[in-house]
Amino acid sequence: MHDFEPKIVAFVCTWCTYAGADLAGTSRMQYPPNVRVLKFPCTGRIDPVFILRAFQKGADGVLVSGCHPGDCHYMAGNFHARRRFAAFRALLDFIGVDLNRLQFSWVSAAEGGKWVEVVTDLTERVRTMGPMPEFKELEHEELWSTFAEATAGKSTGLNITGDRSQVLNTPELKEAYDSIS
Amino acid sequence: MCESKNIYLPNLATIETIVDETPDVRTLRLVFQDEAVRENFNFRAGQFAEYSSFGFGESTFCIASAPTRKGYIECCFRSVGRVTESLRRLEVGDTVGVRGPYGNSFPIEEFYGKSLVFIAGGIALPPLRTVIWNCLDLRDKFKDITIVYGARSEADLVYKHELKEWQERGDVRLVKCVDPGGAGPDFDGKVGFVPTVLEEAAPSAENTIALVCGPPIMIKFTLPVLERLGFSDDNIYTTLENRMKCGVGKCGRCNVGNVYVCKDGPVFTAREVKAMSQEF
Amino acid sequence: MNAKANKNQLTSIEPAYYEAVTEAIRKEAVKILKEDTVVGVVGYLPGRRKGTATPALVTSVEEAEKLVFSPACVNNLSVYLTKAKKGVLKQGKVGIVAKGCDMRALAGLMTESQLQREDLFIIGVVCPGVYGFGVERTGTLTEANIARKCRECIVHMPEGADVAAGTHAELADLTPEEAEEMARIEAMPQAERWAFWKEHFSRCIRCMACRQVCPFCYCEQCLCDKNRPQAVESSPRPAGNMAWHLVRAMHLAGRCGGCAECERVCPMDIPLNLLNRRMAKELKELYDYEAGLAPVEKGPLNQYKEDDDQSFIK
Amino acid sequence: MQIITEQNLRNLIDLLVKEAKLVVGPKLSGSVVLYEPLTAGTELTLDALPRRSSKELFFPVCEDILSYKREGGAMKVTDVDRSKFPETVLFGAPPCDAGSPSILDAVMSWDYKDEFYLERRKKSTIVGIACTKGDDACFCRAVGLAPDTENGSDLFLTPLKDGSYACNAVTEKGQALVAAHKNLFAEGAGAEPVPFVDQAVQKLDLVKIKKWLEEHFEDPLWERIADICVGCGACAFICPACHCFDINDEGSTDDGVRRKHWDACGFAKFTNHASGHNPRDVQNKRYRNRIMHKFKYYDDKFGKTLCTGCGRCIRACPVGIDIAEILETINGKAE
Repeated sequence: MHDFEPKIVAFVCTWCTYAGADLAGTSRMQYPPNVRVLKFPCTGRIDPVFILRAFQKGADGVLVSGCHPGDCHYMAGNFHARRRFAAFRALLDFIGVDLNRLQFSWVSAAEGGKWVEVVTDLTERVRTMGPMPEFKELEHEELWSTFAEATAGKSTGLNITGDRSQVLNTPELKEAYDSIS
Repeated sequence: MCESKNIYLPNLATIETIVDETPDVRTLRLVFQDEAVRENFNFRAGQFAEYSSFGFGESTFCIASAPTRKGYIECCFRSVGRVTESLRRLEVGDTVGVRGPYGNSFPIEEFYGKSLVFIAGGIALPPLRTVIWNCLDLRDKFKDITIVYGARSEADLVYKHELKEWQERGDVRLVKCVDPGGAGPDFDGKVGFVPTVLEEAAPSAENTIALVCGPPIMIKFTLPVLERLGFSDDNIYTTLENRMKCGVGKCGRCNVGNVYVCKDGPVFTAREVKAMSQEF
Repeated sequence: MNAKANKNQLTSIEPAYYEAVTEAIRKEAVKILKEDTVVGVVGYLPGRRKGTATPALVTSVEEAEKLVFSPACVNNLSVYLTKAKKGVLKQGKVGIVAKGCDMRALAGLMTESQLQREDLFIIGVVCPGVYGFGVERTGTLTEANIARKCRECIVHMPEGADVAAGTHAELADLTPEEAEEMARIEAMPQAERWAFWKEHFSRCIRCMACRQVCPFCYCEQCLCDKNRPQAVESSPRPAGNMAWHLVRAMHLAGRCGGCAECERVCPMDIPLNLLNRRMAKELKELYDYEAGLAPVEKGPLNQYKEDDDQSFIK
Repeated sequence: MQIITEQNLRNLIDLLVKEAKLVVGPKLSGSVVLYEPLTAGTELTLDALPRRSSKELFFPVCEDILSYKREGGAMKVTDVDRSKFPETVLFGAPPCDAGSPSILDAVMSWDYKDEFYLERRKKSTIVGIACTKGDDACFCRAVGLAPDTENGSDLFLTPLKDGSYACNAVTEKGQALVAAHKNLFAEGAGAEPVPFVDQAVQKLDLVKIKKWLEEHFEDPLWERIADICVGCGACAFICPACHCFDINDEGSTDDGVRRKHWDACGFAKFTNHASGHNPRDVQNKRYRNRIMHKFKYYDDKFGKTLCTGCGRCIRACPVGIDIAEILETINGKAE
């Protein structure tokens, strides 16, 4: 597990969290370099499909962060986002995704320290959880359809050269097989 | 490896030059990477190809260069969709895929000894430009050549440098025009819509073939004008553009009635077009 | 529960009930067409095959006299008001035959300003339930052939209709199969839940029937058809399938009225309504909101309270 | 007459699996029966028509047609190794499924050859079976097939009342299959065949229908029947004869695959041009194209009707559009 460096994607709002992360940087605070920050005008613009996409394309953890309630540059963007992500979490949970890989936070422009803390926590948590295989497997799924893969001549996991004693389980079959082999 | 030929496999080509025709129309000159393909790639004016931008998909355009100019092909496209936008992001030296040539072509040999009138609107000049250069390269085989070309505005005229060349050649009559309101102060062409300008230019229909390409609305108003000028439906050629994916008559997208544009077309005479189910 | 059971101890709904409803629908449809109250009525006509019905827009009294209602009338007709028959509303007021679950879709569409109440004449049907998929279509509705969604129906009475056809009738003691199935999935370990859905979604062929029959999927440009940038792969493979179904569930959260049309039309039998129900349940718990019970100003994800739960946010 | 017992039929499947052939047949998958690879004869399920047609054996729902990778500065495109496509035996296809490849061969080998389809076709043997089930959506008789049509099958089985099957090796491939496993087949008179079910739809005059279609490109019928169509692709995707597809790149600009996957003419964006112009801009035009393609265009081009009457689209249509009813209507109008 030592070799595993988790990939964390952070979707942040430009007004608070991005400024907070910037403050952490200019204050020379140290935090894990695993995080890739994507800047949005507001958490209200962050569509759940972005999170799906991040997981699909290889993220092991996703962070969504914006202004504290009441501080939104657009008045209510983060209030809407709060409801949307509450619902989205429920959906991911129902589908079978580990919610520990998804973190939401409010980090203001003044909270460089909190940014460091949130990122460090998530990175370390995901590091102990290991890589996230589920969505990546979907992308490269070879066995998604035994039919399509089998007709393409790819390995299917079908036991087509199975144990002879198991296949030849009836006397007629044994006889038939012996006659042709 | 299998011996059977994969009809969906493109040849690779390198972008040799890029020319911006208008703010959103671009010409790519492509040179095949494989020497054998480069030497053996032959096509006829009017045929099209499937150009791919890897990671984005394929798009269908005509081959806009003339078959008489060997060693390269050119495509010209307006950036409107996923593939064209990605093609636009490519730079000189980048690789694109080219499948083709597909479809039928203009029967140029049948035009020998006749006069030609080319009528094009906007981005529809490239499919005729291949024929124009083909004919200009064989200039002595044809009588009069007239080109009527119009676009929404001066900026939207494609192949500006070639228009100039045609204008300056003594053996071609170029009538260029822009829609009302589209002309700049120095514009030296006519102002008006293509059908109107065509009627004014009034090329003789005597022993003449008309080749028309443009948006459906232009075609709709141009055909009656040609009729008035005395062109018969058999002497009017056009090229249809439908959405295509495979280009080889399989995917079921481009059909107009029972006509597969990709196989039976894209070049049709006006008579053939009129006989089709009106669904394009 | 007890009070309900006492009131109605029916074990089957006989054809006579549906005939009575049919009569009432025809009478009303003929009346509003004759009086020119509406330009047409969206209802059901019998299909060629026994025990089937197809949606239809009838514009003449003659046709209106052929309208039917039976357990085969499974479609949620409100889809036609936003999509295929969109033009109809421009010509004037339209009559529509609506079951309780269809009423929820209509209310939702009114909430979203896709429809105006005054443009509609709603012939509500007091619906005891409709057929499930692949069942005996005998004309009589019983526990054996009722659709899964109807087992837990809370909207037998079409609230807010202009007229209601039928009198209260519902089957007694139906087991809530869908709720049980949902509880079973929720109780699974996380990895099993993932495997369950992965298996189901891997069968998806992306025919988009779930989207096309959904009254709420009325977007002119679906996110899933967009390719600049592409959010959901268009090929029917696991990655795109999973993304599509999650996007669909998310876009319907707080809007879906539970007509379960998506699940009914799925040619691959993917239990799509479970996703919708799970989202509905969450929004009920979090924000005490149930979609489509009445037209409201805003759905739960279009509004907020300052003190909404944020225990999951750091 | 060659007879094979039910047990020996299943044994034959076991043997073929053992021979490392890909054996495909109707199999219960979750709650639906689909054509899937069989690992044992016991998995063969013959009491229901599979939800999806067997066309996907030759024309999979989604397949890679090439892969590309940037190596150094150069783009490298790699073809799919079609020699790896396995030898395949399809079991339990009723005439409406077994008949579809012989229809599709025409378009797939017309001028340009789609080797993905043809290679699979070359390597497969179809064991068809006479249909004794059927329901009120079936209309194979209407389009010129019948529950006992052997055309399209390499080996054709007819269920007999004692549970065994009468076999007829229709083609050389079928004969080879029997010859290689002759111990499983017995010579004999056989019991009486299981009777076929009657169909609600009677034989239609396809020539007359085609003629009507030719003359009625514009007709109120299209609006009347097709306006309730909601524009999904269910009918096309489960159809044994529909073969429209889309081609898309998936992956990054440096590394990815190009895939061909099913598409449907009912989708609004199917023919949409990049310019926004759409030749089939409303649903009834798209539905008209579906009917025209099946009963006119395909016949014009290839001399065949693009429909086997399996009835899947009738069963699956979300809004109950009944193609058999439409054909009967046209048949009636075309007097």
